[in-house]
This record gives sequence, structure tokens and C-alpha cells, in this order.
Amino acid sequence: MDIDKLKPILEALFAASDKPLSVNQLFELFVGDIDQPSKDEIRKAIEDLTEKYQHGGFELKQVASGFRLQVKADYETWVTRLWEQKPPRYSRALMETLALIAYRQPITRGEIEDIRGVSVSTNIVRTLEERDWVKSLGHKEVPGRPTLYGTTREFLDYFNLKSLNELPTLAEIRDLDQFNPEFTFEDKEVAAN
Amino acid sequence: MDIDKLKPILEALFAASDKPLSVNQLFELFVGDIDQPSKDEIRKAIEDLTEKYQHGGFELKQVASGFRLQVKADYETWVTRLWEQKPPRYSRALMETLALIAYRQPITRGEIEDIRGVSVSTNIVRTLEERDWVKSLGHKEVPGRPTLYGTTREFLDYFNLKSLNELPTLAEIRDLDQFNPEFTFEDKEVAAN
Amino acid sequence: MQKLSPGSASNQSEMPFALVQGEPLTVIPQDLYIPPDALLVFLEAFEGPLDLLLYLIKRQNIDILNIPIAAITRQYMEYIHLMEHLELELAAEYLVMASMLAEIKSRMLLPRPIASEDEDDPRAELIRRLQEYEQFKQAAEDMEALERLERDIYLTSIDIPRLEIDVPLPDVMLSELMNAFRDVVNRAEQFASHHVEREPLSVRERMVRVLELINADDFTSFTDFFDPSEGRMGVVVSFIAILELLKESLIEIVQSKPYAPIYVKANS
Repeated sequence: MDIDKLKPILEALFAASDKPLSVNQLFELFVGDIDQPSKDEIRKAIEDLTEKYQHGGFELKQVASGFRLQVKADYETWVTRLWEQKPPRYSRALMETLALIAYRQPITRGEIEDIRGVSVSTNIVRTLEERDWVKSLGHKEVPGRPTLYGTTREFLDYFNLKSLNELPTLAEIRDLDQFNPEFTFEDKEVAAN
Repeated sequence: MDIDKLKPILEALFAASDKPLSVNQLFELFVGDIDQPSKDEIRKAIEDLTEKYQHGGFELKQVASGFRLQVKADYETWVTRLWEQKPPRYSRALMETLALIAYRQPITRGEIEDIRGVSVSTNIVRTLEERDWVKSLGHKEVPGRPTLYGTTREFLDYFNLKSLNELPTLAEIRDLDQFNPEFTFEDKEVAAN
Repeated sequence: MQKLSPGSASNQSEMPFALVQGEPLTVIPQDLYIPPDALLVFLEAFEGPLDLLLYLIKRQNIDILNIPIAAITRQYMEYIHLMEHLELELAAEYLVMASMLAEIKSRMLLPRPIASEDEDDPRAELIRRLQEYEQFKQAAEDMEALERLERDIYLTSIDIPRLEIDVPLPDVMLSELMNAFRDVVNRAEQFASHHVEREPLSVRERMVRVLELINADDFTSFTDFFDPSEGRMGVVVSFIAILELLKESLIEIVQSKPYAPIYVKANS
């Protein structure tokens, strides 16, 4: 298919879809058409579109499950004014649990509790599952057969990531005597509460 | 405001908004900004953007209540295939919310959250209302005056019920599970048709 | 959660750390052993005993190498006492930590066996746990800073003109709805505090119909809610529904004088 014919079709598809679309999914949509584009043509058209949006208000972004049109973070200031509702906030307990699942998967709830030193509430696990950020990967073959948790593609999509490799690098373990000079944010955080 | 600065902001706003935006609404969004655009500047930017989309997959279209970005009708063929490929499904969270509204109406969102143990997103309630399955019955006279939800006649029609009484009770659901775990309600549904 | 530049911490030091019984607490307790009033605040501000310990170590308020054993015992007893008032589970975790610290201290007081020194340091396990926790605490903060949907980036919502393309709505089977209800009730029943009553649906349905009939401004005659053609059961159901709504303060019933007509209106 001629790339100049393909581009607006892909653009319409990205605009209409509420989920990211992968090259394979896009390819499947054309199967049976006389003028069927190849995967390479689709890839090229995506490249061109990405280029095209460079100076606009939205972008074609690659995340874990494909490409999606999204509003650029630069314009967040204005876009939030459209809605009264504030974005959901997640507790530190939830973020720490999520971080442990993301970096240490597959991991059991007991293992998370060991590292955090506190029990993980059922609500946190349920919220993570309901948001489709976390899923069961099976059971660990130890007494009680606890569920092993891992993150999903939806988790990566939500955090605007292509793969787990794009997560911030885990800080190196530091010696205890190095803790003190770097101490910075605790006061503010506590004072703000 | 410089028009080249304004254009991507408007583009971001049109892309993010799920409703058409009028020039007045857009103007209001900038009130208080140091670099506030005039209505004429907004009109000019909209004109430029309309021009810009001429060869793409979507267009900036003026409708009664303002301007909105919409997929061009030319690409209908392909966009329709998106849903043929993957028929939409409701999430577990939505189904459980609907079930609780059906069985426990009149019920507030807070009460649903208490039973489910996780928060109910505004989207779920909106989807159910848009589907005409759920409506507001009034407000509960407790602090915050939360909305009381109930199901509609359309809900009964959709599920082929004459009245809520025809919904099996919890005990009946559990009994059916015991007798016939695989084919829980098929029989009943067929009989009802 | 934002990171501050080094130095801003000192500017913040005069800010009250928290309010304890109305009094601002500007000084962090000098050791691990927290005054009981502050304990609740601590339990809320920290994610657990490791988090608290990290904080105190960073503040140089505690020296793991030199814990006063008398104080820890006293504190230990205070924890037990406080557990009566606080979330038991949470307090228990702090308690475990306190006893771990006590154990470390007591082992250090004992004469060391001649075995290799590295393996035998009783602090090693605690230090390992603190380091590991610190690593993930940081990871959580880094993740919090990532750009994410709903907060920093938004999906586009570009309309598809309705006339041309009919976006199908999901199909739902009645059985799916039932299963969803069964699942949510089963789950709720695991928590003793949530009790989903098995009320007859007819009453619920009637409650809804009553609510539909009335509104806050108008008075509706009490008798309008009863349809004799429904028979005795129908009348009883209506009556129960009205009582139930009254109990939940959703409606008001007014009567100007004895034997005068009774009216129902929405609570306003």
C-alpha cells in the first residue's frame, strides 16, 4: 500500500482506539484487503507519523503493548483544567508494594512483607489487581502455596514504559555510614502531613 | 500569546477533551495566566489547526457546542474492524458494581466501596449511566449528600426481567453453583426467553 | 513526593513535626523510644518499623551499636500497654523490632565465642534488612516520579462520529451479573464487619419505586404508595419499604394533626 494512503488510515485507527495498537494487530486489520500493507510498511508509516507529531500537542508513543496517541506531558497544566476531578493518588505503602513486585517478580506477599517489615493489606493487593497492574503468575511450591505476583503490560502502559528495563535503576545498596549526608526529604514530607 | 505556542496547547486540549470545546470555554481556561490568549488568537489558532488536519485521519470539526477532533468518515471501514477484531468487554469491577447496585439499591458509591474494599472509579459509574442501566435516585442525607444509585427499566429490559424480583437470590445462586458448577444460569436464561 | 536540594532540610527543621494532642511537636524524640502520645503519629507517618528505624538512624538519633537496654525494656512494656488502643497488627510489628533490638544488645553484652567475627555480628541481619528496605523505598519514590497516565499524560479522546460507525457495546449475560454478585458477596463475607443482608428484593425494588415517586419539594399522599390491587403482600411490601426508607432517613413523613392525611416527602 502506498505510504501516503496508509498514514491517514493508521492515524484514524490510533485516534479511534482506546488501547495501544501493536504492529501485529494493525497488520491483522488489513488481512484480506486487496491492497494489504506489509509490516514493514506499517512500521515506516508509524515512524513518519511519530515525526509528524513532533511539534504538536500530542505524540505517538510506544509503550509495552503497542503504540498509542497521547497528550504530551508538556501540556498537562492546561489539560488538567478541563476536569474538576483530581488524578488518583496512591499511598506509599501501595507504591512500595508495587515497586517490590516490579523489581523482584515473581514474588509472594510474604516476601514483600519480609522486606517491608509490615504486613501488606489485602486492599493494596486488590487495588493493584483491579487496576490490572499486577497479576498472579502461579504459586510458589512451599507450604501454603502462596501466589506469586508479577506486573502486567497494563502496568507498563500506565507508567509510559516500553519494558521493565526502562524502570529506574535500582539504587545500589549503600553502607549505613553513607546514609547521613544524603538525608534530605524526610522533614518536608512529614511536615506536610 | 504567540500563536505557535498556542496551537499545540489547543491541540492537546481538543485531543484530551471528550466533549466539544467552544471558543469561550477555551478562553476561560487561560484566565489568570500571565500570557493569556485573546479570543481572536484562539479563533486564528483553530483555523490553522483545521487547515493542518486536512490530509490526516481525523479533523477538527465544528458542532453545535464547539469544536472537536473526530475521525474522518473516510476511514470508517478500518476503524470498524477494530471492534470486530476485539469485541469490548466490561471489567470485573464494573460487573460487581452493577451487581451491587441491582441487588442493594438504593446504594451510594461509598457503600459499594465498603463492600468491595476498593474505590469505584467515576468511569464505571459513568459507563453504567451512559448505558442507561443505572440512574441517580436522589441523595442520602448524610455528610456529603452522596448520590443514591438504582437500576433502570432499561436494565430490566436488557436482562429480560419483568422486575427485580426475578433476579435469583444469593442462596439460589449458590445452590445452582453446587448442583451444576459448569452451567449455572444458562437454563434459566433460556427458559426466560 | 519531591526531592529537596541538600540544605533545605535545615530550613524545615523548625516546622512542627506533627501535632500531638494539639501541641506542635517540633523536636524529634531523642531515641527510638517514642513518647506514647507521639506513637500514633509515628505509626501513621512511617511505613513500618524499618522505615522508622531508617529515619532515626539517618537523624543520628540512635546508635545501633549502643542501645540502652533498660530503656528498651521499659518501652517494650509501653508497647504492650498501647496495643490495647492501637491497631494490633501494626503495633506487633514495632514490637518485634523492639525485641530484635533488645536481642542484639543482649547478645553483644555476652562474651563472644572465638568463632569468626564477621558471621557472628548480631547486627548484620538488621543492617541487611535496613539496606534492602532502603533500596525499595527509593525505588518506590523513583516510580512515583515516572510520568504516568491520568496525572502527567492523558490519552486522546478523539470522537468517532456516531452516525457512521456504531461502536458496539459490550454484551453481558445475566449469569455474569449473578456471578459477579456472588463473588463480591463471598469476598465481603470474609470480613466479618461487612455484612450483606439477604433482604427480599421486592422490598428493595419498592424502596426505589417510592423514591422515584417523591421529590424533595412535593408532598405525596401516604396512600398513593399502596395499590390495593396488589393484595395484602403488595401492601405489606410497600409499608416495609417506607419504614426502611424512613430508617435510612431518606424520606420524611409528616402529619399536621392527629387523623389528618399523612404525607411523604424526600428528606431535604
